[in-house]
Amino acid sequence: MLDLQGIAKHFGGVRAVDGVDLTVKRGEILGLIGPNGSGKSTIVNLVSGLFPLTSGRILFNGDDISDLPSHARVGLGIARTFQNIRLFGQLSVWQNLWVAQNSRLQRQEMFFKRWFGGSAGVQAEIGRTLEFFDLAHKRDELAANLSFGEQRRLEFARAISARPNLLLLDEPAAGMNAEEVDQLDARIRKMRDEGFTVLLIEHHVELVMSVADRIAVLNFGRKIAEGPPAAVQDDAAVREAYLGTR
Amino acid sequence: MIDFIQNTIDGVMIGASYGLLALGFTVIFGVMRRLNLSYGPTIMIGAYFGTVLYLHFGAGLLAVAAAVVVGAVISGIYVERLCFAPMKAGAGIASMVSSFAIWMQLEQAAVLVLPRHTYPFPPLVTGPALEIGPLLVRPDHLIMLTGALLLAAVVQLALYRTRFGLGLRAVIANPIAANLVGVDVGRLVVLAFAAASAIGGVAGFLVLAVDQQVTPMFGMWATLKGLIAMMIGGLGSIPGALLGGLLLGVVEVHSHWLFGPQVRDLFAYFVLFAFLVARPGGLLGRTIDVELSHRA
Amino acid sequence: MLDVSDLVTTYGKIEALRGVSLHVEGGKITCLLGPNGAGKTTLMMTIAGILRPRRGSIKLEGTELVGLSPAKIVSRGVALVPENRLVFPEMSVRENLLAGAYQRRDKSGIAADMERMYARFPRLKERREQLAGTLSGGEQQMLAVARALMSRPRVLLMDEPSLGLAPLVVAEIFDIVAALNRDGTTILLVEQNAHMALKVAHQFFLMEQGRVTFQGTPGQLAEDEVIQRAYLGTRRVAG
Amino acid sequence: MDDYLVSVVSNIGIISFVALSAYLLLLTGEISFGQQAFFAIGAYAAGIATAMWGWPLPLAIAWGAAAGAACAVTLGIPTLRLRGLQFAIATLAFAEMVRILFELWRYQIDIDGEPVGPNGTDGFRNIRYVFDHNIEAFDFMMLIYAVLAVTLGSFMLLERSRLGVIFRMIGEDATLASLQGIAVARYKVFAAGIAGALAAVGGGLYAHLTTYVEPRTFDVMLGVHSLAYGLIGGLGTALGPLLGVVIDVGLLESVRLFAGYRMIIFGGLVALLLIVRPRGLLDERLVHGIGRLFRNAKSGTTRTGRGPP
Repeated sequence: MLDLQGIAKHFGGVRAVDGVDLTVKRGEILGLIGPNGSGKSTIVNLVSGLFPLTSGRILFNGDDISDLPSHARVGLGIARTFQNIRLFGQLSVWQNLWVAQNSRLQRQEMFFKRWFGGSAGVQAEIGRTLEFFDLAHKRDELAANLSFGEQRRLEFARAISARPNLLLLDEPAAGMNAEEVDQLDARIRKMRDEGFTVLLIEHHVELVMSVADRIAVLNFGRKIAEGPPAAVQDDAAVREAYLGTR
Repeated sequence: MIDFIQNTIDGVMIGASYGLLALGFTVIFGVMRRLNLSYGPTIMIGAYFGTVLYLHFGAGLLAVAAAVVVGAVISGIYVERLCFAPMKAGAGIASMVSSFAIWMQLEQAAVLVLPRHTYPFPPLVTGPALEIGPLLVRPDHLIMLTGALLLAAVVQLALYRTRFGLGLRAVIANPIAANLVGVDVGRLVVLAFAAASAIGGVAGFLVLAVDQQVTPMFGMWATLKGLIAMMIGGLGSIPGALLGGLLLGVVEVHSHWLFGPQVRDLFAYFVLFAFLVARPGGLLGRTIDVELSHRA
Repeated sequence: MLDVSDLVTTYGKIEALRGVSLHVEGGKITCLLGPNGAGKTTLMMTIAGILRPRRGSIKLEGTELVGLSPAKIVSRGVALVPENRLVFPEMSVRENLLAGAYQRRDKSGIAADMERMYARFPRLKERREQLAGTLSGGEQQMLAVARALMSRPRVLLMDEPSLGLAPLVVAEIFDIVAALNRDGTTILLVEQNAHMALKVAHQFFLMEQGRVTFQGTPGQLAEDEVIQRAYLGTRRVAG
Repeated sequence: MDDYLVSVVSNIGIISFVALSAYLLLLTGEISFGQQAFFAIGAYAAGIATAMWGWPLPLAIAWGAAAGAACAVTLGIPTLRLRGLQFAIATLAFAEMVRILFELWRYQIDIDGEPVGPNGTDGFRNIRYVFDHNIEAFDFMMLIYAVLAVTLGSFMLLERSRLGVIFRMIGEDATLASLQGIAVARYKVFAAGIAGALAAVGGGLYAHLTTYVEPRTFDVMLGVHSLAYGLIGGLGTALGPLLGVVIDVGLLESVRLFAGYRMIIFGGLVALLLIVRPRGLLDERLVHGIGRLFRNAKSGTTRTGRGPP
């Protein structure tokens, strides 16, 4: 589904991502791990179109999307969350989801429904998403007023609302306590069951090991290992990456 | 040809005063990354300090100059304390609007003190223009140009040769890193404001002593000219501020000579607009992110 | 030397430190390991006074640092080499060092320390008039360390000095860390490069989700065990 | 109502259009110092239409609005990619250019032996539509407020609509908005166009209220004031800028006690207000809180979560 072909991103002299090939298959959860500064978040930013590539190509369902603006990539079904939560704080929970929820259902809506409140179908879908993320009771609250855990869930919910073909999760567990991580774990599993494709960047290794089908490991902007969780966990190069050089 | 040279010379002279105004703007802007609209009006308040001394107490030229600078510094610090210091990160637009409100306040305060529309301001020098071959140079213009160059040199030296300047540049580069090396950022910002107002005070004094009259409208004039010169020259660049001022002056004098006063202003704004669209960083500056957006 | 007790710091809505206590012994290298988001940088920024803790105390030889401005903390003798170095890019190497001595007024002492820095970091001497922004990553890291040393700190805090540096340069940085310590500087070091860190450290702490989860000396746990705990997870997956 | 009151109230109504125009751009995160230019364009265009071409007033106002929108879109395309301060100063430069061009512009025709039309710095006199049609000052005031009511109503609808949500998203975080699939640039130009039309409607009404316009009325002061109104009154609702205008023009103008000190008091109050409420009196939180009170009162305590908020 997503094919990264030799992508690179240099900031001045810094090679944040330095020629990475990576494939995310339909329906799988691919974990992306690596030490701090190894280029994981940069990859998410490249795929979602926040930065232009220095070199390489990004294929999505076979089409080259390297030069598409970010809003057009969303239209193709690529949604993401952020390492540092980014919400529209001055808008309500409901409004945060409503505009994100721009997919099939809304394109079929009549003008008035589309611009004013959405049809019953859209309403129901937002309601279900809110239920799934345990936010239904906060529907009319301003996003800025939510607790940290609720904000993380809302961000997740917003990404889901776009009904994405590919979901990019950038450290969704950052700042969560053990209980919240367990809930997150359950949600990600459930989403796989519903057929979502996920690229998961996470430092919380227990979470990645537990939910990912495959794991790719980055170090210094390059891919140093790829494979099933257990293999990666025992991979000498991976241990070396975390250990650092002798 | 002679006219062209003469106009260019006059433009440089007038541009020097714009450059001076832009210099003070640049210092505030560099440190705060926020726009102080009442920069001009604080200078105008300084000018009124000086005018009151001149009219009611017969103060001499130097005393008036000192009063203008002191008055500008006092009102500058007032603006910093009221409009900038209490504003949280992300409230840049509130600071800007607040500085506009204080502008209105300062203008009315000036009118309360001296209610007529214009008052005389003591002349810098009296005497005929110097003749250099076929060209004429007004002596007060010459003083203004010298003053501008001197002051720019002083600012540049202060920034690059003193402890204060070192701290200021550290704050401009990165406030957190400045904090980490032991710079008291809050105190330095007030000092920078005071210094910028002092520069503005000198600029204001020179301009008014050449014009020999003062009005409450001087505040708006100074804010606009300083702002335009700063934007043309480039945000955050000292030489840029001066250069922007000179360019603005030359454009104005030439277009005035060719087409009259209204078209002069039209040209000045057109140059500004063209620069912003084609080269947003100005002559020497870079595109700097300005904290004006109102993200919560 | 430096005593942190029950420190709680919140970052907006995130509780980044949830009651951190640790003790940094004078003359030693103390190392802080843990995954991203564990709160290591927050701890460093709180000690340096950039962030204000909700509660808890930070004592330098018995004197409370909480509530002091960052400038005051520097003059008390705590200097931080921040994550990503944060050198002043538009200033020369020499000016960066001068800025490091901002709190000091003894001109001759500053000049002498500059020479000492140049002696310790010959490459900085070569580039003394070059703008800091044009230096390589490793050189910038050296500059950041030297800049912090210019304030004559009693405790040097270093936040991920190896971040983004090539292996050879990392080794060089750690040689410097060890050398500084031999000269008597107390160091609190945050690191991802566990191997290097454990080689130089006298004691280490593991942090996870805003708490200290382990403390000990490098010999106490096998390296592999440290990595397992800190980064790869204790829960082994089947297969 | 006496004549003075009618004129103050009419003025409040007209200034509100420019304030709303600046507010709309503020919503999308743009600071404009130049909305007075579209006010001027609307005033001249509508004035020319009635006084020189003999058009009926409603058509003239609409034509002015169209001219304002067209100019605003034309300005928006090159400038909206600029950031914060650069955009603000570019709009200021544009507005001053427009003002000076009106100072230079002469276009007069002979009507009943008298020259009528824009006449440079002397302005454009004898826009006599209101006299010629025997419209009372009070009735014209009512007309202004009728148009304003429609505008406000549209704003209320906008705030509840997807478009309003998109505008606020762009204003809060344009990058994040683009990651919701929003074509940010297009919406910004669209907002600039509506804002231009709004200011121009105000200008058209203004020209017919005062019967003459002078270019110097449309200077920077008007632009900065219009911007300030939104921030004083609050960015949470379209009533915010209106409140700002009422406080400034209405309250302080009419309380004679402040004569001579008006700006000293007003300026100080605004500065203090912005320290406490950097997003104005009626900011988003307050508006949201009030809205919730109403909703709770309407539907009781157990909400089931149907319908838009």
